[in-house]
Amino acid sequence: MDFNDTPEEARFREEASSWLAENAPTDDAFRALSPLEQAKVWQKRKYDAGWACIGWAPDFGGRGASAIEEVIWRQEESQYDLPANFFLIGQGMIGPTLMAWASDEDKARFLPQLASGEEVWCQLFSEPAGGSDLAALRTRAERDGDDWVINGQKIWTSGAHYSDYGVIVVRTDPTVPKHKGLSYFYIDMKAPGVEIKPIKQLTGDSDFNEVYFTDVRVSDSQRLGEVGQGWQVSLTTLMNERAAIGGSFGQMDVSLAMSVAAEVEIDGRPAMEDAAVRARIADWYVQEAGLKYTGYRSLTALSRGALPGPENSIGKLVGAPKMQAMSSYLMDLLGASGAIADEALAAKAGIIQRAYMGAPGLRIAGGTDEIMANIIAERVLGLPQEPRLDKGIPFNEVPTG
Amino acid sequence: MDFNDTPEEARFREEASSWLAENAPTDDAFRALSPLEQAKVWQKRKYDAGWACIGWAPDFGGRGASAIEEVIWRQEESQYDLPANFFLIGQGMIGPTLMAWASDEDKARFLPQLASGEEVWCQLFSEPAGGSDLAALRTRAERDGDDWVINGQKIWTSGAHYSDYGVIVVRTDPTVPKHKGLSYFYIDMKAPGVEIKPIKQLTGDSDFNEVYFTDVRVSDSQRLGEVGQGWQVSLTTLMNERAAIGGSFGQMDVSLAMSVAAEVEIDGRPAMEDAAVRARIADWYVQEAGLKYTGYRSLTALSRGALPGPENSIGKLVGAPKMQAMSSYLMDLLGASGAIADEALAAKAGIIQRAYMGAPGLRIAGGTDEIMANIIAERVLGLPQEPRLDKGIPFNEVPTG
Amino acid sequence: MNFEFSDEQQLLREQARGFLTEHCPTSAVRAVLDGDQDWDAALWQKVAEMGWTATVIPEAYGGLGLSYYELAIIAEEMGRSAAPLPFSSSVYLASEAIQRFGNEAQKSAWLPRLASGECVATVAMAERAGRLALEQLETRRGGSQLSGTKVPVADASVAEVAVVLARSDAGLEACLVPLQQAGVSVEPVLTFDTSRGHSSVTFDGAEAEVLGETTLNPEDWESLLDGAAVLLAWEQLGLAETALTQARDYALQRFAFGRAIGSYQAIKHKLANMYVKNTLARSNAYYGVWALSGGSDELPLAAATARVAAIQASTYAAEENIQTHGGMGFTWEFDCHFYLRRAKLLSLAIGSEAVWQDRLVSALAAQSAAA
Amino acid sequence: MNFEFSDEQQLLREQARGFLTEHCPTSAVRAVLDGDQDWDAALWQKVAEMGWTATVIPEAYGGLGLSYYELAIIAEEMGRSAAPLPFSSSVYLASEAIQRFGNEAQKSAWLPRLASGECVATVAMAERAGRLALEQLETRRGGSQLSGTKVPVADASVAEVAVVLARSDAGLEACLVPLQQAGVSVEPVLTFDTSRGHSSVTFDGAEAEVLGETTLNPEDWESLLDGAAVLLAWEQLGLAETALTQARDYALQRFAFGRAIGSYQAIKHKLANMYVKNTLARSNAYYGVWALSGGSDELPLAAATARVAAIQASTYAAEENIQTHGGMGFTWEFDCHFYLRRAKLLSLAIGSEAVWQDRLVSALAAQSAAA
Repeated sequence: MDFNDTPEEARFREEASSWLAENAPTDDAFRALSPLEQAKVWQKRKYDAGWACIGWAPDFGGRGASAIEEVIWRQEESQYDLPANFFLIGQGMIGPTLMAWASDEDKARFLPQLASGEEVWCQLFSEPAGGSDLAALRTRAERDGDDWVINGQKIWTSGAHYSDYGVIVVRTDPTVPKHKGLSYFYIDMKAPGVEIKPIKQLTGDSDFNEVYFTDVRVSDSQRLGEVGQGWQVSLTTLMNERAAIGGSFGQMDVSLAMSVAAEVEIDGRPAMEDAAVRARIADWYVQEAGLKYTGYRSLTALSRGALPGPENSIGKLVGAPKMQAMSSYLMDLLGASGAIADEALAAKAGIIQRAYMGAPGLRIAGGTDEIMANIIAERVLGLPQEPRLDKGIPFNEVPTG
Repeated sequence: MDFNDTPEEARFREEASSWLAENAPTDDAFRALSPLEQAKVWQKRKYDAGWACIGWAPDFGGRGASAIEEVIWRQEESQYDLPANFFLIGQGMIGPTLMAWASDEDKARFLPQLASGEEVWCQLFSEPAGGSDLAALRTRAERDGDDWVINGQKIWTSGAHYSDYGVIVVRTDPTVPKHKGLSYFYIDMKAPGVEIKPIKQLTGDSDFNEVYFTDVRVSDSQRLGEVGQGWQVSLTTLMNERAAIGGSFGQMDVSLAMSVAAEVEIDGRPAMEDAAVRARIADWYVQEAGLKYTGYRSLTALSRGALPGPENSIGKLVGAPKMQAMSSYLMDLLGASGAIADEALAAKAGIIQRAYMGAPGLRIAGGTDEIMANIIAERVLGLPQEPRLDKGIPFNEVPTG
Repeated sequence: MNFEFSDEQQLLREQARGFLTEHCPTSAVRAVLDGDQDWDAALWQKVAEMGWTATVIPEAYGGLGLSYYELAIIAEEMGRSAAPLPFSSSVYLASEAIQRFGNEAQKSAWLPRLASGECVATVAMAERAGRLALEQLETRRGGSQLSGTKVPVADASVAEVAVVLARSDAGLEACLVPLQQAGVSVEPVLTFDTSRGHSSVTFDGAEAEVLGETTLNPEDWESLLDGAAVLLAWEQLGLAETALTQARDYALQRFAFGRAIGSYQAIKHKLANMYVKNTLARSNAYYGVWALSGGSDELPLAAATARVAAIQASTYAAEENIQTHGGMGFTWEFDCHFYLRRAKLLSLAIGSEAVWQDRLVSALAAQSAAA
Repeated sequence: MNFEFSDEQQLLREQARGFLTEHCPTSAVRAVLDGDQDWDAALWQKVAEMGWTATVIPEAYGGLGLSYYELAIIAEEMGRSAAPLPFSSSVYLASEAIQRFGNEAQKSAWLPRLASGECVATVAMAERAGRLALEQLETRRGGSQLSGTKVPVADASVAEVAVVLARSDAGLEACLVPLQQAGVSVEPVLTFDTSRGHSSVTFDGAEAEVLGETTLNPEDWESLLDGAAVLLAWEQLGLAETALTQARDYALQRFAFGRAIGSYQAIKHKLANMYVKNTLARSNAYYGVWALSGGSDELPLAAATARVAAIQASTYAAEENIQTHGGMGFTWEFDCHFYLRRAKLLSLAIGSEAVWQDRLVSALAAQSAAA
């Protein structure tokens, strides 16, 4: 075992690092742009130099890089304070779907624009009544000549308001079993009848939207896959979700816990010396280090050409509850001050509280804790699925409460 | 709120306590008897004085006492170092079943003998392939004239080897759905073809038996309930299980934890001063006190004439995992010495280790943790059952793996 | 054995629940959480008219002279509705402090107005991050003047007077300080539960009088906190019960894969765990209020046990109620988050879980030693 | 990035697993657990012939001079089969102590015989209940004579020699004490895992020589324990993997209510939790053996992390494997209990969970301070 690059990896890292050193934006004019504009400028700069979507084929704007090269590129990029990435879902999840299912014409039309950041895409799958049961979606599309007419509502759509295009799964036949009556389209987010409303989360932020569809017309030529094949197409998108989302646990790590425990006192001694505090910190570190080294093992596998597997589900399953428990406990250590969200008064409390309020979302988004545990049990350990009461039953006859 | 008896309760307590003071056995001759003999002598003495099965009707040997009087009697009895009770299952579970389902003749024949301890009964329900799915039992009974012929195997039978009679549920029709093909009999445990083998548990003890049936003949007159009604009859027995079994967590309580923590040192200070140890003790105390006061609330309800409900399931669900966690942690506190089971060398370690090895059994016996949680969810909170794949299907067509 | 509330007390519970269902629906909580107000002043007025602020204040001072049993019942219902009121500050803490530590003049001056609800009071303890250390307080009294900063102080923005924990050359003192005076500045402080106001309160030579005109025995202050811990436990239990009810109702009504999510063991067992924790918390709260009512010397142990159990039950129920609701539970629009905020807020007040675990074990050791 | 065993090492794993599957089936464990023997002497002989006892002993002393990676692989397989052998005592602890602290004569005298397996050694540390406190040891050396009692000592009944932690007027020492001599009495001690023998060992003026003929720096002893912690972590991981495999196989094969119990979420999520804990333990064990192999100064942190993760994974897996099996899992006849006994036994050896949590945080603080 060693943590060094192979010679090829080292050469690639050097190339990436040199380019970034020369091209990463730092000037004030750039910083004055809006976050979205900054992201677009930076993405275009990368694209022009061949550093956008590097895993994609050159025809689509990439350079056919390997999985481990993508990791190295991300590692190097993360050394810089770069603009927020508005393209994760489009490039991470929708790009691969277009590659697998779109016509050659559409691929040539859309993929380079997606890679260059000139067009932003969003994903319209979830619905209010769906939740973990994604395929129970009810948004309808009805055929009308060469068009389809869409009515319904989607939810949890990130970036709907600044997206140019979206991919959507809709029900085109409610009389057949759930998974068989779906079709998949790409749509123009500026089309008439598309209405976007931000959702306010319990954190007070609005990272997601509801999107309402009222008689939205979409051409049959914008369909990906056959009519009724929408679920298979969505699986292509969803299989790439892990890569695109990943767990972000912000600054809620053991080093924050250590610094709080060093500053706060218990009975006149630093909390850091308290055995109960130490036991908690140790347990969190075991989880944090365990995830980090699990990542190293995955990278090693990637570097040897393996594909990432469902075992990566443990990152969020461990990390999100840990974030909740840790932020709760650190507030406890702060005592009454732990309630203060005012960063001027209690800088760390602000971070910790955002984490506590955000953690419930992380335990749900992209698959709840319970779904993640199911995935591990079924796909890694090979345990059987639960009996499915909705199997083989026409969608419009499935019990809905 | 007050913890005192009502005047009626106080009178009853006084009566019970006076009788016990005069009659509780203390002499050496008595102590020289075997445990079973001691139990039988004591039970007969109670019976003769009207203190056996006090909740039963006088016709059956009781005195028609109320539920709260039964509790008071148990409280008073527990003040004495009395023989182990070999009659719990017979008197607690089988007596009420006979009352509900047996012929008047059988009631008169068996109940007083059961109350007096002259005859001991055991219960033959569980089977190796059954587990939580009790009704999936496979022991067959086939009609032969006025008799039935039983073949099969039962398991987890307490006291089979010293019992005179047993109650047994068998499958009399495998071609109808699971619950509908069962019948319930009482049998003579000394009958030809009944073979009893003790089961060695992981603790090394043998508290249970396997009982094998080879062509055991039982008269149709020993049937309780109709042919095919065995499940309903068993429910009467099982409904009384909680009362008969109850959680016994031995000496594994917070006071033991306090005494270990007072004796063992961490970094030159008593472990009792260690914050991590204190947090554990506090949590266990919260559970222990919470169960105790939940018991007080149940007693109050009993005292007002209510029946005990499924909410009492929490005793074992909380107590058994606590016993496992506490014994594990106390061994940790003892360090390498925690492995010593030799009581001469480490008196408390012996107790703690028996608890750690016994706890897995408590988490399983009389309903696993998982079944207990189901009971609370379904019967207390009203959540729906899981879909049942075996519902309405002939027993011999239900998948068995 | 009678370990249950009396019929009259049960009637009070029904009445209180009915009243709050009508006058404190979740829309009322939401209005304060979303708005600029630090409380629901109109609701306070109604609550005072019900006599709830007067519950345990002696009749001689204009109160109802009822027992802590009645107050515990009201506390549970306050928690159930997550009422946006300074009830815990004014009733469990400040009124109790004045009643326990005040001299006759102070009690006569303040208790009748606290009983009637026309005056709201609070208690100011915390000065900095970490556990409250009575010997390290930096708020000082000299003569009739008090100086120092207390932060956060719950409900200070709506209170007329505060009981301020301070030190003088003589030792620890509880000072009575009217907040509308030149020497006091009350600045709002943002917390994660804006359905209750919090402030930073700075005293700069503020006029203050010492409760009882004497120093305070730290054990007496701890005993005040024991009482508050029991009442807060009842309030937290109310929150926990609402969270469990919401989760159960949602689990029955929400379907996934053709069946109610409440039929899945992951959800079933989560709700069973909530039920178990709530039951333990309730039974321990019973014992706590019994010990508080009778002035039992078991109060320190009973109070700490009730508080730890209530903290564990309420935070678990609040967190897992959101989890049961999935994405919808994470929206501002659903009410689930009210209970998360309030459960955590109350867990941080008067010392958090570890503080009370520690107190519990000390009380247990003392009780064992005495036995 | 290469955070994986080499192909040769993977081959060794396959070979070790095949060997133990053949020569250490569960019936072999059961034979020792049930019988009068304290080990499987024939298996030890075979293991020694495989060269496993020689793995990391230098070639100069008759060893194979391989790395800790190879030893970690063997350790995991030893755990997987719950082998009834004194491997951890003799290989991870005693051989290591002699190699690290012995002088040339001592190493030449003992290491070749330890490598060949003809000699079994153990380490004697504990004297009384509680954490090992090096400064409070009561076993004393004066001249060449050692006196005191060590209890429990794992594998002393089958060992020829022990490394005994003692004090003299000069300070802490590791003494080499042959056990078959007049001044030593080895009395059996019953533990809950009789598939390994434990003893109380009393030294009454026993002949002893000091390893390295000098006092021992406590940090060096801690470092020895760090190494043992990593290797024990691998062994515990093996136990945890067997427990998970057993539970999974049973959950697939056992039916209740017409379907495999592994289709119920209560069982699914329990097994998923086992998988998660095992995965964290494995990844931390990887880092531990990397740090041990390279002599990294991150070893104290890496070892503590590996140990805590392995304790948590192995006890959870062993406990919940029994729970998954239901009543059958609680019988002596099923093998589930082997892993419960061994997991807890190894968790108590060389300091239990809380000891290593504490060491972890100390190492983390030291590493942060140095960074």
